[in-house]
Amino acid sequence: MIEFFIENASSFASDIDNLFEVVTWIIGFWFFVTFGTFVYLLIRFRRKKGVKAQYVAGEKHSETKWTHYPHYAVIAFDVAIIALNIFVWVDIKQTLPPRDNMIRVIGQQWSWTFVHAGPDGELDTSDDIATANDLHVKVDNTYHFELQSRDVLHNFSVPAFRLRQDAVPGRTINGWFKPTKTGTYDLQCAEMCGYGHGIMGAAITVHTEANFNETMDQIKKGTYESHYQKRRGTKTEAPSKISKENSKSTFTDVLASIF
Amino acid sequence: MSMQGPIATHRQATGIPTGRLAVWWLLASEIFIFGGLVLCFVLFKLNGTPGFEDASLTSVAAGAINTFVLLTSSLTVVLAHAAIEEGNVEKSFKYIWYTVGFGFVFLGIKTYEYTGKIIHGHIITENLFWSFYYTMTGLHALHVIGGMIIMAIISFDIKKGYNFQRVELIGIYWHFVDLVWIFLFPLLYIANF
Amino acid sequence: MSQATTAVQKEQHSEHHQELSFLYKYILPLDHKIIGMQYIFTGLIMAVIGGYFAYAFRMQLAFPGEIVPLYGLVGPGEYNMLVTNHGTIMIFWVAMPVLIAGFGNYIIPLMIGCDDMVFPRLNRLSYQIFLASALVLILSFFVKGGGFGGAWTAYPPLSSVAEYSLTDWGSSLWLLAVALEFVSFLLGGINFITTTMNSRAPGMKMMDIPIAVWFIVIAVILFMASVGPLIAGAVMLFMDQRIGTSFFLPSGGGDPLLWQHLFWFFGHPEVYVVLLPTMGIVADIITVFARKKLFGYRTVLYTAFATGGLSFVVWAHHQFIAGIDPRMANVFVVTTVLISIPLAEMMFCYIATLYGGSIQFTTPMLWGLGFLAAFLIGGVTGIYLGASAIDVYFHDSYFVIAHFHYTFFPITIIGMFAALTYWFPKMFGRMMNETLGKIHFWGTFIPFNCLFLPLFLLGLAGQNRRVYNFLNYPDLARQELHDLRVFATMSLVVMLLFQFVFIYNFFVSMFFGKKAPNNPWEANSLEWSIPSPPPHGNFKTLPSVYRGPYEYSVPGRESDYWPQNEPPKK
Amino acid sequence: MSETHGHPNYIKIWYWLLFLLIISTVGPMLEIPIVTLITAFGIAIVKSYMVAANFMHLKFEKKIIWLLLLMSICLLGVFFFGVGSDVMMTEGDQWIDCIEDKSCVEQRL
Repeated sequence: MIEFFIENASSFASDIDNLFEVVTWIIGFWFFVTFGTFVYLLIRFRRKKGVKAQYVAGEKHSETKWTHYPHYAVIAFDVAIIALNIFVWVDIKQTLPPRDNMIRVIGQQWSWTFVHAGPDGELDTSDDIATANDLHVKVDNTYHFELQSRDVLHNFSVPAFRLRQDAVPGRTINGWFKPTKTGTYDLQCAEMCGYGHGIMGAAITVHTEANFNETMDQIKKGTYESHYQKRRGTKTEAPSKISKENSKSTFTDVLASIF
Repeated sequence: MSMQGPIATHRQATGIPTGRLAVWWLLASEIFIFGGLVLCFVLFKLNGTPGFEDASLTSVAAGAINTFVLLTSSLTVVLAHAAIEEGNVEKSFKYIWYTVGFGFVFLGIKTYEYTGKIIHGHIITENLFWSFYYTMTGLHALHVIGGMIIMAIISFDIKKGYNFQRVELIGIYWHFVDLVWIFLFPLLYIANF
Repeated sequence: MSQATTAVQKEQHSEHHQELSFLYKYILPLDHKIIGMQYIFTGLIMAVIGGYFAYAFRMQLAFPGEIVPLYGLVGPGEYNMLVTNHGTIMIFWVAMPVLIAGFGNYIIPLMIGCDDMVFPRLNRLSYQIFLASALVLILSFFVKGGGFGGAWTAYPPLSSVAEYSLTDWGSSLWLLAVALEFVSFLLGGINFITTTMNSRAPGMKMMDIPIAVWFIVIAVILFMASVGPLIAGAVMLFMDQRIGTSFFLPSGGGDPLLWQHLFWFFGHPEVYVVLLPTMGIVADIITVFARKKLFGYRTVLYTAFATGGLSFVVWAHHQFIAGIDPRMANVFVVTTVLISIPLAEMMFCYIATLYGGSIQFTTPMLWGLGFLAAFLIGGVTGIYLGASAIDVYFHDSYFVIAHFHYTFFPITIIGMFAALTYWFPKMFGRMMNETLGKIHFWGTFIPFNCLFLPLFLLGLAGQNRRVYNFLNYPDLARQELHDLRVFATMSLVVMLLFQFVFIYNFFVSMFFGKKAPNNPWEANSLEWSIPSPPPHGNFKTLPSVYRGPYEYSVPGRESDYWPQNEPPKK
Repeated sequence: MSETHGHPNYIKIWYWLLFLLIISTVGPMLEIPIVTLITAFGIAIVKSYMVAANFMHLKFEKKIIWLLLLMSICLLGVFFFGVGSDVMMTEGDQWIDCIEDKSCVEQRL
């Protein structure tokens, strides 16, 4: 159901989508049963001349069964939802599958820095490549990320991957994802981080193997044209460049710097 | 202000006088406030946050004397309550003022301690331990001051012959302030491992 | 209590109500009814401010970068300020004062049959502190740097360091206002609990108390038990802001996540704190207008206890992806989904109450039924967010916004209108206009659905909260999504315009409406047995109670209601 | 309450409290952590019970007050363990189950 609105471009996206669908069927059923009963009762028992209301205390078993039996069914469905949910959760957040590559994601007010591990797949070596607001990954590779923050809370959120994780200053948080479709997707900050929170975006580009190497070479040579900028159809200064000094400028100034 | 109050105040469906019931509820909410603060302290301490070894720098003697002072003031306030139950206003008045006096002694020792610490450079921003030290003892001292003011007002009220039940209420509150100190003492002064 | 002190009390106790001057009657009242109305009117004024803020930022989302009529340009910082304070105002300065403090003050003494709150002066003091807190909050919008913009959850380090939030005094005043408001409700809450525990009319047993009173008291107890750690946290955060300690700063050894725990340990019970009063008020309304006894009084009550208890162990579902241990999430998924069990039972009982009734669709009844219908949607969509795996996608998205507006809007706004229209005859002694009331209901209820249903879809499309211009994000700038935003904003504007119908109806009816009889709805509870509006001191002779509050349509009786204070025939 | 009982001997309770205070001050001088723990916090609990029961007359109070206070303490316990299980981990090692891949363990160092 979510695919209708946004692509699912990572390995666990369809798990979440399927879980969403199952839960939708369950609660949709309950919603329509309850709501239908509600509307039916309203119409059936509207005030009519000469018809007196019944006296039902709802304390006897013959009466309470009407609320208790649906209630037991609700419990059964609840258990089902909990069980399914825990399966998916353990898969995507609690376990780290073997990795193919590493990245480090650093949030700060109000831009993202991405450190690509380079060919050796290890961070903090000489072949690391750092970019601002542009993340490049290879399709069908499992990535582990280290999430850090320099100042306040941020949130590394890629809707197309169904991925979301807070970055907490003072903690390094590990997680993983595995892109399955090539293309360029939005990457947002999803935790209130101050003045520029609304424009703390970046682009994540999923490349094929050949394409990826070519882009990395371009970045090293300095001839790379930012996907983030291209995607916005502009080559002006990135919005994340708004510094704290001029942040009190007027709204039009900010707009001008964005567009 | 008139002293009549609504009829509602004088009903006792639970069998507990309204004032006392309200004080217990007040104390229950105070337990959460102090409890929250103390638990945060304990969490940081158990976590081995740097700076918490500074607990050895606090003066156990000053803390112990302060505990003694508060325990004794608890005794005097309960004696004030016992006196008012017997209808002995003069004696009750005297004991209430003993309690206020002990409050002053407590605050005096506290001030002495604060001064010493600040002179040695242990200000509130030095590290988390001192932040907690000043926050917790400061909040406690505010409660002490508040209790002393209320006690002074009540002492003159009972002299004029009304609101006798309030001696018990302020007593319960004062014991609670004492209880908080009983827990702050080992946390901030003794447990320095 | 000793004999001596009891004797003194007895002597002091004599009743004579002299005429009071305007100052003491309306500005510094001791009468619980006037204090209740002070809360309600302050809350309504704050609701206007909150609604105005909502209008300003919704317009910015629909027409980004354009001048908002009646407001001006909404920049990023200002947008943050607007959403933050919209949330804060609507929860702390509208939902709580109107539903708990306002109606709690007004109806508790009337419904339990006594002449006032047990501590009238404490009551007045708590209103004054509340008023001060509202003024401090309003002041915070105008200080240098503007109002606080770090979201109503105020996560540090953003809220604790001025260099990060850029609103130095804005954040401090905001925090001060919230803390004052907590203190006000703690004092008021003690008053409510003590009144209900101690001052019930003779003969009123625990199971004869109207559900509305029960639920307000349970809500107050929940509030009292949850807010303590947050007050401690607020003190710590204030020290971080103003003195420079580092309780929540990692650089000084503190932990930003600690605040989230302190906040949500309060924040989740808070949801039930505002839910329960409305639930109770709606229980009273639907029984009156369906002429039915409440289905399973005890069941409803026990489910409320269960909900309240469970609400203390679910808080971390707001933090599934906040960097907490993922194994911890599993525990909180279980407790979170379990909380749907008592709430579902409560909902079933309410719906079962309608069975066999004689339902009259008056304005208060429409609001009550509207609450049930809308809250049903809010309730079931909560299951998605309680399930941690789905929450990975939906956390902080518009799906969350739509979900909690489907709970908070029915609770706060619909519940408020239900209560206002129901007790209006009692409060002002006049009837409201039914036709205008129904126009207002449909004019609010339909746009409300048109406003928040699209937000579910936007959430599915991955739109995150608190972003002031979605056109910055190519995935979200698609035309069909933007059309949804415009549609939602237009619905909001329509809804706000229909509120003028209410304002007109409210004030015109207050002065020129039809005179209300003592008991216009033919209801059972004690407040309807006295003149409208009730005089100072409420009851001429304090009533005794002989039966529960929901004895409607009792077989063998001529009239279909049976007031609680009517003595049984010998 | 005083209708049904005489009040406890306050002076005697006070002597007991002072005695306990001396123990809790002397205890840590042995410098054995476990003894310090017991004399400091164990005795704090005993002392607070004595003050609450005797001075605050909790002994003679209705059950509902006990329930109220117990509820507060239980909820604080819930709070402590809920928060503790998370806040205790500041090293960023929230991702425990690393399958075969030891590098994520190393990074924690």
